[in-house]
Amino acid sequence: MLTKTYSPLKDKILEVLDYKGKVVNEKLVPKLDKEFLLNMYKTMMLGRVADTKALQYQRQGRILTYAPIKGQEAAQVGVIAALDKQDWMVPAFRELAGMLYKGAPLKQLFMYWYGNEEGNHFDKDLKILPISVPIASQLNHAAGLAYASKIKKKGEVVVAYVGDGGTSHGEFHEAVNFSAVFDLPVIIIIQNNQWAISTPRSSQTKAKTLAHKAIGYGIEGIQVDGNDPLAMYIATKEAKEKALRGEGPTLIEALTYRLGPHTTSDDPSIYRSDDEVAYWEERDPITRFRIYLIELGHWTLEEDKALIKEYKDYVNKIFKEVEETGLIDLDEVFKYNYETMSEDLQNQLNEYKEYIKEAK
Amino acid sequence: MLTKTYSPLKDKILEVLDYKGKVVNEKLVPKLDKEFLLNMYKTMMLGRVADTKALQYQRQGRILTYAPIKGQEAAQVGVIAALDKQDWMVPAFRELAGMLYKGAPLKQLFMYWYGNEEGNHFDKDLKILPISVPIASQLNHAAGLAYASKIKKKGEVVVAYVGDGGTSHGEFHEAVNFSAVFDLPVIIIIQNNQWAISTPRSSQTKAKTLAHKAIGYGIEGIQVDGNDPLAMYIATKEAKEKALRGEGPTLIEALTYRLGPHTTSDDPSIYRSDDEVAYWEERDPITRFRIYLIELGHWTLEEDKALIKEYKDYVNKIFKEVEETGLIDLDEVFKYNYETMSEDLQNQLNEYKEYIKEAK
Amino acid sequence: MPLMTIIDAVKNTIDQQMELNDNVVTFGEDVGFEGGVFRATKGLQQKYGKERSFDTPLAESAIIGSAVGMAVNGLIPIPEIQFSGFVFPAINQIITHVARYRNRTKGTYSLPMVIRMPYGGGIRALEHHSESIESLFAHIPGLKVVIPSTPYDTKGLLTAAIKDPDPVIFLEPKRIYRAFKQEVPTEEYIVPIGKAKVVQQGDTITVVAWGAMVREVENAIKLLENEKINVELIDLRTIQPYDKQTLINSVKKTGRFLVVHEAYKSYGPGAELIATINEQAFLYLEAPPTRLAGFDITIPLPKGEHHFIITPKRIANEIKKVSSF
Amino acid sequence: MPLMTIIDAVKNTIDQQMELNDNVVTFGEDVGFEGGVFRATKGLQQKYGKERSFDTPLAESAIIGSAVGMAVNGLIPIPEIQFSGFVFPAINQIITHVARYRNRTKGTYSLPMVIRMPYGGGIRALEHHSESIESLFAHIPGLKVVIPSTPYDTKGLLTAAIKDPDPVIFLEPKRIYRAFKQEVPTEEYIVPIGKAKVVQQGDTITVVAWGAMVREVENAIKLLENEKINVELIDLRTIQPYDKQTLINSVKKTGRFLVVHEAYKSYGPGAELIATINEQAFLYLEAPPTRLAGFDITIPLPKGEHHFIITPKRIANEIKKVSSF
Ligand SMILES: Cc1ncc(C[n+]2csc(CCOP(=O)(O)OP(=O)(O)O)c2C)c(N)n1
Ligand SMILES: Cc1ncc(C[n+]2csc(CCOP(=O)(O)OP(=O)(O)O)c2C)c(N)n1
Ligand SMILES: [Mg+2]
Ligand SMILES: [Mg+2]
Repeated sequence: MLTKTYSPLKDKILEVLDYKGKVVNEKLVPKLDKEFLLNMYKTMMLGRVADTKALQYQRQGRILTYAPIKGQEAAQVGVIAALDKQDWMVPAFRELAGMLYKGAPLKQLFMYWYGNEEGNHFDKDLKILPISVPIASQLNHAAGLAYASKIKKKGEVVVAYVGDGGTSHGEFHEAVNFSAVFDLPVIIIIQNNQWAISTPRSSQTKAKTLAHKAIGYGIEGIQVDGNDPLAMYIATKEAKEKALRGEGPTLIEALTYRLGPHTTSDDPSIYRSDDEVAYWEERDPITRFRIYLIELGHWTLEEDKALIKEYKDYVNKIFKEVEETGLIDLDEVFKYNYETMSEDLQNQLNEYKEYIKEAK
Repeated sequence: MLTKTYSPLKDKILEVLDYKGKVVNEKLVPKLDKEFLLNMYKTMMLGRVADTKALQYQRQGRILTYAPIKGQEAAQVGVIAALDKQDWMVPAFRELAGMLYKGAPLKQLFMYWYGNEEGNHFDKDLKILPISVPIASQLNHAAGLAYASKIKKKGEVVVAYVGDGGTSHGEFHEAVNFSAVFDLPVIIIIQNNQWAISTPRSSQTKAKTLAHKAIGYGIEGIQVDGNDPLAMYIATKEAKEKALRGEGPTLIEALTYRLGPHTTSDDPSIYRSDDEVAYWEERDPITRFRIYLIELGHWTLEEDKALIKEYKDYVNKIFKEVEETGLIDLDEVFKYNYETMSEDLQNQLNEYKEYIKEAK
Repeated sequence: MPLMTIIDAVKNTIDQQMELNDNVVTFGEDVGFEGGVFRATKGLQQKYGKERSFDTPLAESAIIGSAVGMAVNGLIPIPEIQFSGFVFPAINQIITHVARYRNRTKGTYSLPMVIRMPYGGGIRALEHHSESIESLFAHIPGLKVVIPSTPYDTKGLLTAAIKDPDPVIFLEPKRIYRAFKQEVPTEEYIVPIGKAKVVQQGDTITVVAWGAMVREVENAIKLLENEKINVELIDLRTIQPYDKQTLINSVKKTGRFLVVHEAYKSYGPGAELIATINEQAFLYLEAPPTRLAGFDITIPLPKGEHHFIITPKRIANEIKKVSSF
Repeated sequence: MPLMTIIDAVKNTIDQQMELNDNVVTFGEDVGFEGGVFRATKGLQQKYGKERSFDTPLAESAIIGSAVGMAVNGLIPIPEIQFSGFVFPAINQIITHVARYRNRTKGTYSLPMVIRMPYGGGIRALEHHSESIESLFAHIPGLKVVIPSTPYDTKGLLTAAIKDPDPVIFLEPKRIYRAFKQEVPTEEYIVPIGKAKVVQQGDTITVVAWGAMVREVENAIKLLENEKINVELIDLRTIQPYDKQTLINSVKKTGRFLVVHEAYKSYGPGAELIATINEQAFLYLEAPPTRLAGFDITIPLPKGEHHFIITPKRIANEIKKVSSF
C-alpha cells in the first residue's frame, strides 16, 4: 500500500512525474487511456483559462471577488478523476477545476462569484455540496454524508477539501476524528498551497507535515506532490478502494502552491518573495502534465494552442451569459429560507412590495 | 529525555512503581525527601477521604452533585507536586486532589459542589483558574496564560487538565496547536480515566494512544502510568524544565481510571463490568504509594489509620462550615457581572428588592 | 391511553418515528448505549441497532455538522445536545449551515433534522446547565424553534418537527421532564409548529409563556383565584415562527399583556412579542405590555438560584400590577 | 487635527494604546505581518514587535480562548475576528467564559479585552461577510457591546473599551470603514461606553440607529427637507448597556419612535428598545413604536443584496408613516 511506503513517518513524498514531466516512478504510473488522460488535462486547462479570465473580469469590475486556483489544478482534478459518478465531492471554496471535472457547469461556478445563489444550485446528480466559506466546517458534512452512505450501504465515497490553514481549526479535528471512529468512507484532501491569506504554513502548525496529523486519529496519511496529477490520482484511487472495503478515512496532503492572490482583494507581494513564486511557477502542474502527454504522443503543442483559444472563447461566452442574468428577483431571495414561507415572512415580503409600488 | 525513550511510537509506558508498589525502574526514581513524599501521599489521602465523604453527603441530600476523583489522585498530585509556586494550574472539573496540593482550601472546593461561586473564588496567589465545565475549553486559557508569561518573561509554567473525552473536542485541537506554534510553556495532562460518562475511550478516537496526538502538533507526547505518582512527577518535571527552556509544550497522557461514577447522578454499572472495575481497584494509586512509603520506612499502617481518622474528622468539620454558609445573598448574585453595575441592572435589582419587601 | 411524562413522550415519539421510518437516526454524547443522561433515548440502540442510535465522540460541532451531511444524504437525523449550555461549540454549524442550506442551494437540499436539547433553570445544577437561550436561535432565519410544555404537546410537536422538511431546534424544559403525567395517545399525531395554544380563556389580561413557565403561570393563576382577574393564558409552543394571530387577537380582547420567560430580559424573547403587539394592536393597549423575565445576570449557582427563578408569587404580583394599571 | 476614516481611527487608537501600555497586545488571522485584511493593525508588528502584534493559526476559539488566559495573566488583549460571520466558532469561549469570568471568580479575575470585528452588510461580499449579529452578544450578561458610527467616536469608544476592566465586543461598521473622514484628535480621549449621542434634535419623531445606519438615517433626513418633520436622531453607540435615559427623554418629547437596523427583525435589537419604551414611556406614545429592520431571511449574495439593504428612501418613507400616524 502506498500509505505504508509513503507513511509520513518515513519522510517520503509520493511522486510519479517530476516537475519536468518525467516519470520518476515507473511502477506507480496508473493505467489510464488517452481519452481519460486528455480529459484530465483539458479540465485542468479549462480551469486555468477560466481562472485567468475571472481575474480579468474582476479587474474590469465585472465580477466582485474571486478566489484563484492557479497552480492547484492537479490537486483538484487528479483527485476527482479517481472518483466514480456516485461519489460525493465536498468543496471548500477554491476547487473550481475539481468541480468542473465532477460535472459542475462553468456558468454556475461563475454565478457564485458573480454573487448569485444559483452558483450553488447544482443538480443533485452531480453530488457536489455547495461551496463552504466557514473554513473546515464542510469536513463534518463529509463525515455525515459518509455515515449515511455507510449505514445505507450505498457504496459511495466522499472526498472533502480543506486548506493548510483549515487544518488548524477545531472543525477539522472533530470531523477527521468522527470519520475515523466510525470507519467512514471519507477522503480528506488537504490542499496545502503553503498560505492561508498572508499566513504561511509554518505559522499554522509545528507538525512536520500535515500528513502527520493522521496519526492522531489512528488513520493513514500520505504526503503527495499535489502538482502531479498522476500521483494525486493513484493516492485517491487507493484511498477510495480502502474506504469501500470499510477501512475508513485517509488523509492526503497535496503539496501545491497558490500562484495567484488569495482573492482578488489580496496583494501577495506584501508577504511573499518573487523567488518563492518563481520556484513554484517552474513546478506548474499544467506544464509538466502537458510535457508528459506530448511525450506519450497523446498531445501536440498545436492542439494545445487551439484548445486554449477554444477555451478562451468558451469562457467569454459563458461569462456573457452570466452577466445577462443581472440582478436577482425579489421573490427569489425570500423563497428558499423555508419550504413553506411563514405568514409573517410572507407579510414582510408583501409590505415591501407595496412600498416599492408606492415609491415608484 | 523520557519523551524520547517513551515516545508514543515506541509503544512504551512510563512507569516507576508497579501496581504492587515495587520500583520497576530504579534509574527513574526521583530524589525526593521524606517530607515531600509524605506531603504527596497525604494530599492524595485527603482527596480520597473528601471524595468518599462528598458522595456520602450527596446521598444524604446535603450536596446536590459531585464529580468523584477516586482512582485519579496520583495523576493529579504527581503533576502538581512537580510545579513551583509561581506556576499555573488550569483544572477541568475533576481535579480536587490536584487543587488541594496547589493550595486550594478544601472548604472552597466543597463550596463549588455545594452550589456557590465562592468555590471558584481562589486567592490570586494560588494561581488556580476556576473550574471549567465546558469540556476542553480551558486549554485555550492555558495557552493564553502561557503566552502572557512567555512575552513578559515571567518564568511560569502552565499545567492544564483535560479528560480522554475532551481530546475529541475542537477546543483541544486549537489549544494544543496554538501552544505548539508559539512554543508556549504549557503541559497538557490528559487524565485518561477510560470513560467520558458512558462513552469508553475506544469510542472517542482510533488513535493508538492519546499520546499519539502530540505528533499532529509537532510536539512531544508521552504515555504515563497515571496511577503512579512518581512516574507522573518525573514526566511533569521534565516537561516543566523543557518548557522553561523555551522548548514548548508537552502532552502527557495519564493512564488512570475513574473508580467511582461520573457524577453522583450517574450509574456506571449500566455501562461497565465489575471485572473492569476490580482490575483497576487492584491498581489503586493510593495503595501502591502507601506500600512504597512503608517499604522506604517513611510510613506505617498505624500512622495511616490515624491519618484517615484525622481527615474524616477534618472533612466533616469543613463540610459543616460549608453548610453554615447557607444561601447566597441577593446582592452577591448581581454584584460580579461587571465591575460597575449599569443603571439598568441596578434598577432590576432595586425593583426586585421592592417586590420582596412588598411581598412580605 | 398511557400516562406519560415529557421525557416519556420524547422517547415514545423518537421510538415511533424510528419504527415508522428507517431513515430516522438519533445520536449524541451518551445517547446510544445508555440512552442519554436523561434517558430520552433509552432502549433505542437495543431496538434499532448501533447504526441508528449511537454514541458520538465528545464534539458538538461534529454532532451537528455530521447531521447536515446525513440529512443531505437521505437520513432524518435527531442529534441530541446534552444540555443547551453545551450547544455553543456547535453554533457555527447551526448558524452558518443548518439554517442556510436550503437557501444556499436554492432548495436543492433541505435539511430535515431535529436538534434536541434540554434547557432552562430550576434544577439546581452546575454552571452551564440552566440557561434559557431560545432567542439566540429564534433570531436566525432558516431555523424553527419549538418548546413544548406538556407531554401531549411534546409528542405532537416532536412528531411535527421530525416530519418537517426544515431544521427544527427542539428545546425541552428539563425542569418539568418528570414533573407530571398526562394521557398521551400511542398512535402518531401532530401538533402543528407555529400554532399557540390558548390554555385558558380570559378577558382581563393576556399572559404568554412557554416551556416550564407555563406551569408557573398556571400556579400563579391559582394564587389569584380570589381576585377579579380573568387571565387569558397562551402557551406559545413555537418561538419561531410564532403565532402572531392568536397573540394579537387576545391582546385586542384584553388590552393588557404580560410575557413571562426565564431567558435574560435584555434583548430577550419577550421584547419581540411586545414589539409585535405594538405593531399590530397598539390602539387596543390599556397598559404597557410588560416582561417578567430573567435578570440580566449570569444565572447563579444553586445556592443563589432562587433569586433568579421566577416564582408563581412574582408572576401573580405582576399580573395584578398590569391588570390594575 | 488630522483627518481620519473609521479604519484610520481604529489603527490610531490601537497604536496609541500599545504605545502607552506595554500590556496591550493585538492578534488574529493575518493581523500581524500584513496588518489585517482591512489593514486595521498595519505597521503595528513592525513597530511593537512580533510578540505584541501577531498572526495566529486559523482558529477562532483559540484566538478568543487564549485572550482569556492573557487577560487573566496581566495583558490587555485586542483579538480581531476577521469578519463577524466567523465569530461563531468562538462563541463558546465568548458566552461560556469571556462573559462570565468575573462572576465565576467573584471578581478575582476581570477580563479587560476588546474583541474587534467588522460587521454589517452593503459591501457586496460573499456569504458570511455581511451579517449584523449585535443582538446575539447584547443578550448575554457580562458583555458590553459597542458600535461606533464616526471616526471621532471610534477612537473615543475604542479607547474606552481598551481601558474598560470588562470585556467589550467592538463591532466595526465595515461598510463605512473608509466612507468619510473626520477630524480626530491625536491625543487620547474617551467617549464613554453606554452613552448615546443626540446627533440632531427634533420634536416630531425619535429615530434611533447605530453604525452604518446612522449615515443612512442622516441621508433620509435630507430627503425629508421639505416636509414638516423634525427628526430627533439618536446614535445609540453602545448596545449593551444602552442609554435608556436619552432614549426615553426623547420619546417623551416626540411621542413617536422608529428604530432602524440591518439586523434581522425577529428577536432583533429593535424589539428591545421598543419594549423599554413601553415600560418607561407608554403614556407618551402617540404612534406605535416601529422597527425598520432586516427581513427575516438570510442576507442574499450581492446580486440580490439590494433587496435587503435599507435605503435612505425607505427610511424616509417610514419616518413619514410614523410621523403621520
Ligand atoms: C472560520 C473562518 N475563519 C476565517 C475565515 C476567513 N478566511 C477565508 S479564507 C482564509 C484562509 C484559508 O486558508 P487555507 O485553509 O489554507 O485555504 P486557501 O485559502 O489557501 O485555499 C481565511 C482566514 C473563514 N472563511 N472562515
Ligand atoms: C462542551 C461540553 N459538552 C458536553 C458536556 C457534558 N459533559 C460533562 S462531563 C462529560 C464527559 C467528559 O469526559 P472526559 O473528558 O473523559 O472527562 P471525565 O469526566 O472522564 O473526567 C460530558 C460529555 C460538557 N460539560 N461540555
Ligand atoms: Mg492555503
Ligand atoms: Mg474520562
